Amino acid sequence: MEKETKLISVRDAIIMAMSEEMRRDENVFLMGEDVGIFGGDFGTSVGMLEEFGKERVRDTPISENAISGAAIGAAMTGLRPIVDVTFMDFIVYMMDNIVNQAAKTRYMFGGKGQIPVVFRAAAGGGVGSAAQHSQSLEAWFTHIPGLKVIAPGTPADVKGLLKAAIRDNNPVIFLEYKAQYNMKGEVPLDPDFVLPIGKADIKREGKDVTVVTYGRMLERVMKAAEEVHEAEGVEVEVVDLRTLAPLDKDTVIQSVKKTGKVLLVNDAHKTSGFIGEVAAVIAESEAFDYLDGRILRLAGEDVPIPYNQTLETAMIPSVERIRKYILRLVNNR
Amino acid sequence: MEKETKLISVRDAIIMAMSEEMRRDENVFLMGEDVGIFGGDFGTSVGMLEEFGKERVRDTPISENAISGAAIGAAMTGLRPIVDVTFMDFIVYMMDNIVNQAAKTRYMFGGKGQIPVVFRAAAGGGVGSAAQHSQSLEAWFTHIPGLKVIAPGTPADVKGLLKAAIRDNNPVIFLEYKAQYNMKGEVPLDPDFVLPIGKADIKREGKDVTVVTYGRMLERVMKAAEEVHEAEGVEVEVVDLRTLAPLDKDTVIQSVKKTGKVLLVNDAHKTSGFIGEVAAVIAESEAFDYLDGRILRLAGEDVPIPYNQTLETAMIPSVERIRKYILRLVNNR
Amino acid sequence: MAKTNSKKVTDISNEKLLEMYRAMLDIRNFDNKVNRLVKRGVVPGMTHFSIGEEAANVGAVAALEKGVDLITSNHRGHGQSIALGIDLNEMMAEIMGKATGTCKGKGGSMHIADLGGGNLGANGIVGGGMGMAIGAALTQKIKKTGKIVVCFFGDGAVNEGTFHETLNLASVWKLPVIFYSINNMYGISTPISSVINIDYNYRRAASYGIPGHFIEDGNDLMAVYDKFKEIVQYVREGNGPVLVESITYRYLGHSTSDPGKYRTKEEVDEWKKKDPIPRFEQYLLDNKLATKEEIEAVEKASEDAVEESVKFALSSPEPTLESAFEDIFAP
Amino acid sequence: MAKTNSKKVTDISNEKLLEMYRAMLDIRNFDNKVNRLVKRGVVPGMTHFSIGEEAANVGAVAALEKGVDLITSNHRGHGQSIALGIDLNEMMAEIMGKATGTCKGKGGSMHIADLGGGNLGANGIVGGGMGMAIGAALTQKIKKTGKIVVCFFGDGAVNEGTFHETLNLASVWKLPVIFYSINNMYGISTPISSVINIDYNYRRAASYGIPGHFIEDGNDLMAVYDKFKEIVQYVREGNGPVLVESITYRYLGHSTSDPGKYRTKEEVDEWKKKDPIPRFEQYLLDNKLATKEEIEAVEKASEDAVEESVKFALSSPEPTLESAFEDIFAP
Ligand SMILES: Cc1ncc(C[n+]2csc(CCOP(=O)(O)OP(=O)(O)O)c2C)c(N)n1
Ligand SMILES: Cc1ncc(C[n+]2csc(CCOP(=O)(O)OP(=O)(O)O)c2C)c(N)n1
Ligand SMILES: [Mg+2]
Ligand SMILES: [Mg+2]
Repeated sequence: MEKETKLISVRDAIIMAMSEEMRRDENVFLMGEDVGIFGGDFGTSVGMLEEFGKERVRDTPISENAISGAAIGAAMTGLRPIVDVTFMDFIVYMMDNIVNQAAKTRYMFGGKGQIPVVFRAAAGGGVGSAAQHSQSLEAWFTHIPGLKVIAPGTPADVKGLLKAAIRDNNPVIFLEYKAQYNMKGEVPLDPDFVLPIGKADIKREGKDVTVVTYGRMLERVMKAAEEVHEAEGVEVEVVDLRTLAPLDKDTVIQSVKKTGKVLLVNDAHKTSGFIGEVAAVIAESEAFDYLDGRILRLAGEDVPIPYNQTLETAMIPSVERIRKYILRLVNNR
Repeated sequence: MEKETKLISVRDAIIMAMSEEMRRDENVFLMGEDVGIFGGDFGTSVGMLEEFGKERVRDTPISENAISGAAIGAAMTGLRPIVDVTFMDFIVYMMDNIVNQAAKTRYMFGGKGQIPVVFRAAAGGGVGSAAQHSQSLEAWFTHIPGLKVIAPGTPADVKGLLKAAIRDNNPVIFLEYKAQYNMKGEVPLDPDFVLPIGKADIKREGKDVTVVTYGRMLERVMKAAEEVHEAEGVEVEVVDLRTLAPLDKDTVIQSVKKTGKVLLVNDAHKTSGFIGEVAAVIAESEAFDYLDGRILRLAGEDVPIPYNQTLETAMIPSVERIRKYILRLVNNR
Repeated sequence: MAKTNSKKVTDISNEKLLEMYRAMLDIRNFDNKVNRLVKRGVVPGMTHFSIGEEAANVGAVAALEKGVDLITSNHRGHGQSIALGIDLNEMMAEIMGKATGTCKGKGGSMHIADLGGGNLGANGIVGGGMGMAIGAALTQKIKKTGKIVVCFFGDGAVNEGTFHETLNLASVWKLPVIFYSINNMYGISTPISSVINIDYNYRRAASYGIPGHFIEDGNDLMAVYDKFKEIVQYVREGNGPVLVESITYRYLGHSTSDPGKYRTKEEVDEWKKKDPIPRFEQYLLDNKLATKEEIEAVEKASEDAVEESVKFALSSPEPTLESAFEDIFAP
Repeated sequence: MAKTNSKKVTDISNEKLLEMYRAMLDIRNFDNKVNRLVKRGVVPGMTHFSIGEEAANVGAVAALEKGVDLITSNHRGHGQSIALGIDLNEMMAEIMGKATGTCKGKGGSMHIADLGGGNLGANGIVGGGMGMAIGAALTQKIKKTGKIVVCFFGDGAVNEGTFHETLNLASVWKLPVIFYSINNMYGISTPISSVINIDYNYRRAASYGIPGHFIEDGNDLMAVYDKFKEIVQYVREGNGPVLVESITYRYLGHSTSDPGKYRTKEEVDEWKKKDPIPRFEQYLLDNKLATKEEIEAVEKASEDAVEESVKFALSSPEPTLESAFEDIFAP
């Protein structure tokens, strides 16, 4: 087993994960709009057409319904498709197939059949493309039994969890973040580096306050945690959920029991965003009795993402605001 | 102004509300699959074709995308469509039009245009039709800025809020409950009986514990509240949200401050259901400091709705379980 | 009988003809029985019957290789399931929501599936099976199994966007799939003629550069079978998808509660004269393909099998509460 | 120039011809300017240019009653917006995200709208404007306004389910709407020929029982205009919807970052020979419909207007933070 790592981008971690799995299992293939010669809307399949050919790196018409349906049918009958949804906003056209078909079929059939399919969706804003190209819609899918939802925040987690998603025998919604495809990190080269779905990761240990986050916001939370540590010696425990469904409640609850203070951060709209669910889980759990202050949420504003980049930036939690919220909790204000 | 009321069903309240508004404003019309001679999948337009003719009670092909799109385009240009979605589960095919178009257009256009359209969707189970015909998907829509979401629980509220929805200049998702079309109640006959959107209603005052609910669960919560009162003298305050977006946070918070104990009930799946948002709102508000116990949630189970009616029934909060949860809170267990 | 069947088909054994007759009877008897059980309150929920549409279903399925080829089905899926040879006991138990049912009582009438038998499942969403069908066909093509897929749907489904997208993708990828629209003239209360602006939907095949076939008399079992034989061969040879449409009629309401105001009694009666079952019986007799005795034996066997299924279902246990929490995820 | 324009049109004043020329120039100059601003980092986000497609846009819009008829547009909407006579200053300001922009800086290039001018808006979702278009047409029909709607979309959009559903519904309801597909041969990197299995999409009109029209040379302004004149009249007379397709080409990449590996330089160069702008200039001169001086004056005016728009936009204020929280709901 290789122990080596390499400093690569999220984009390259995605390509690496898919390519390794496609080498390992001939049933795995990639499909979506412009995944072939174009290399994917976000460059997440550059070079793959050349290695795997057009049968396994399948360009499609602009037909999100047929794409998702075909993926599900292929998965039901023995293949393991990965769908490049590109912008998560376009997943609206796949909702029947994902929600009414993929998520429920095995259950409705009394446990027969399985649907190993991954929908890779580029979430969030940060690229100046306004309200129809900037959404993080993960909460929708966490509401539907039968789906797994993954939202990693580092290149290594992206690799390990995308591989896990591909190997999983169930439909998985896998969030990527447009703004973070170029983010770099050390990534294990081991082709069997697979992370467990459903396990949160404590990205930083601390005793003063817990910050629970996932996906795009992890980077900012880590930065804010560092800053408050340097500036005021505050020790933040950062719980990176990584998987939203199934949710690793235990890790969240244990951390909150330890620190007694909790801030929840996501980039999606605040109202009915996934951190609201996390707040509810904490508030109904034994961790409630350890709480030494309100459960704070810091999330994307409840407005469609505006085009103007200054406004757009202001709609999403910044390092500075995360820091302020942490300090507010710590100082019990 | 008529002060009279009449004992009618939810179904008739819907027909009354739509008919009154169509008489009042020639721009209002109803469209959807089988709304005409069939009178709607749930009989919610029986008799309307006869009164208003087929131009204003418009049968459509089975084309949910075109139906929703046409409604939005009509609304943008001066008409006021009501769409009968029938089973809420089919709204999956309308997601682009509702989420990416209707909700965002005015904002993206810098405040120009308006989209007065109502999507009436029959939510929930209770009719033995299994996983693809039993969903309550309101949480999805509360997550999207630009949409209003209404879920009344009595025939009078159905009338008053449906009329408000039709008169509102924004896209509204209006939940009805398959299992409750026959539920009866006194309904004001006044054609100007319109209830405010965004205002919760305290359906029962009490000092011991707050139960927050909406829609289908209101009936059961009221029953449970009565039972615990009769049996143990517990005084439950029942907050009926009625409107989910915009949420009347004040009423919820004031009630929780008063009682210090809160149970949240909805029929939708528990994880990422709307009561999770309500829990989060309470936990981050000043009401937190008044809480004398965990914020309890009682919701639909996180499983696709099974066909077998005994199992189906067990997946949704019953009067008995609501009662147990109330007592658990009151007795601080 | 207004009409008898078109012609004698030669490539088919008398045994198989009787099997096809039996399949039609099973559908008819099974659905009549379920309808009575619904009226007695034994069967809950929504059920859509295939009565009247037996030939349109059986003729198509009989042209497939049973247990090899695949189908996807829709809300009105009893006909296809039975034609494909599902265990009637399990199916009846499913419709009664029993633990012994095809889906352990979790799916019901709209979700009958028989993965082993090649039935990828009925579907509660109009058009919901189309994506699955092309995906299943993609697997067959990639894995070169030689199997084909038949996607069953109604006339009402042809105006869903998924119809367009899946036919196009299947055509572009040249997938081995037959899109089969059973046109019973109505989608719930809506006449197909009021929701398309052409005479028949099979013509839309042209939009996708694929053949469109029309079976004018979908109550003529042999006509359906013949046409399907030809189409199945075409598709199995790797020529890509085909769209087929057959005309038939449902004798009962759309679902269990349907006052039927949208059509006249005369219209229904007219169609009853074209009932596929007595017509096929006549055909068998006229062409001396079966004896009266053989036919009566089959009729009896079918009735018995349906009675038996009811007994099985009624005596089967209810699913346990715990079972509701199982089977969501595959291991 | 490889080709000149087809023929002299008679029903059109010299003044209007120059206006059409001006509209094409405005599109070209505006988009070239935006492209430079993108490269300099002044304009953020995704922008899709109409360069090369000026005739396909201007010819269609010129056949409408300006300020009366309506359009819906798509992500590549600059051409339609400008052809319809949007205020260039406000549009440029919008693309720079300024408070003075068409949408107060909240929409950007993909959401330019001009409700007063009849433009119901560009759209970031492929096919996203089709539903709106038929709904807008429904209003015109119900209110008997005599107005018609043109729904603009690309070749790639024709495989979205919404294409099928909206064309069908428009046909069944006989709505006054023109579905107009500007076929620039690619959807991002995907050649249309690889994602449909027929030669041209306009033939799909037959599926909906409506006329399909083909404009083989969409870079021939007069050909586009003529065909549209005829279609507009047909639709305005209440005959129901029409599907039109014109062939053209985009000279730049799909969006701002596109290495263009999917097509050859030769192909692009070949198309540049068919550039609609010099061809129309030549046509004006050849037919003595405008003088060299008039043409030069128009060219100068267009350049000035675009320069002016940049000045306006650059000197315009950024939107306030509070404004981000406004305009979500109508009162
Ligand atoms: C997406 C969706 N829309 C609407 C329905 C409600 N519905 C169930 S069956 C049906 C009619 C279908 O007609 P057709 O396809 O002709 O099949 P038939 O019932 O006539 O066999 C409708 C509208 C549904 N199940 N799914
Ligand atoms: C529903 C949806 N799917 C995919 C995209 C991404 N996308 C944007 S433009 C485009 C290509 C559109 O091609 P075409 O319709 O031919 O227009 P063109 O760009 O060539 O003018 C795609 C796939 C989108 N915006 N919306
Ligand atoms: Mg039908
Ligand atoms: Mg194109």
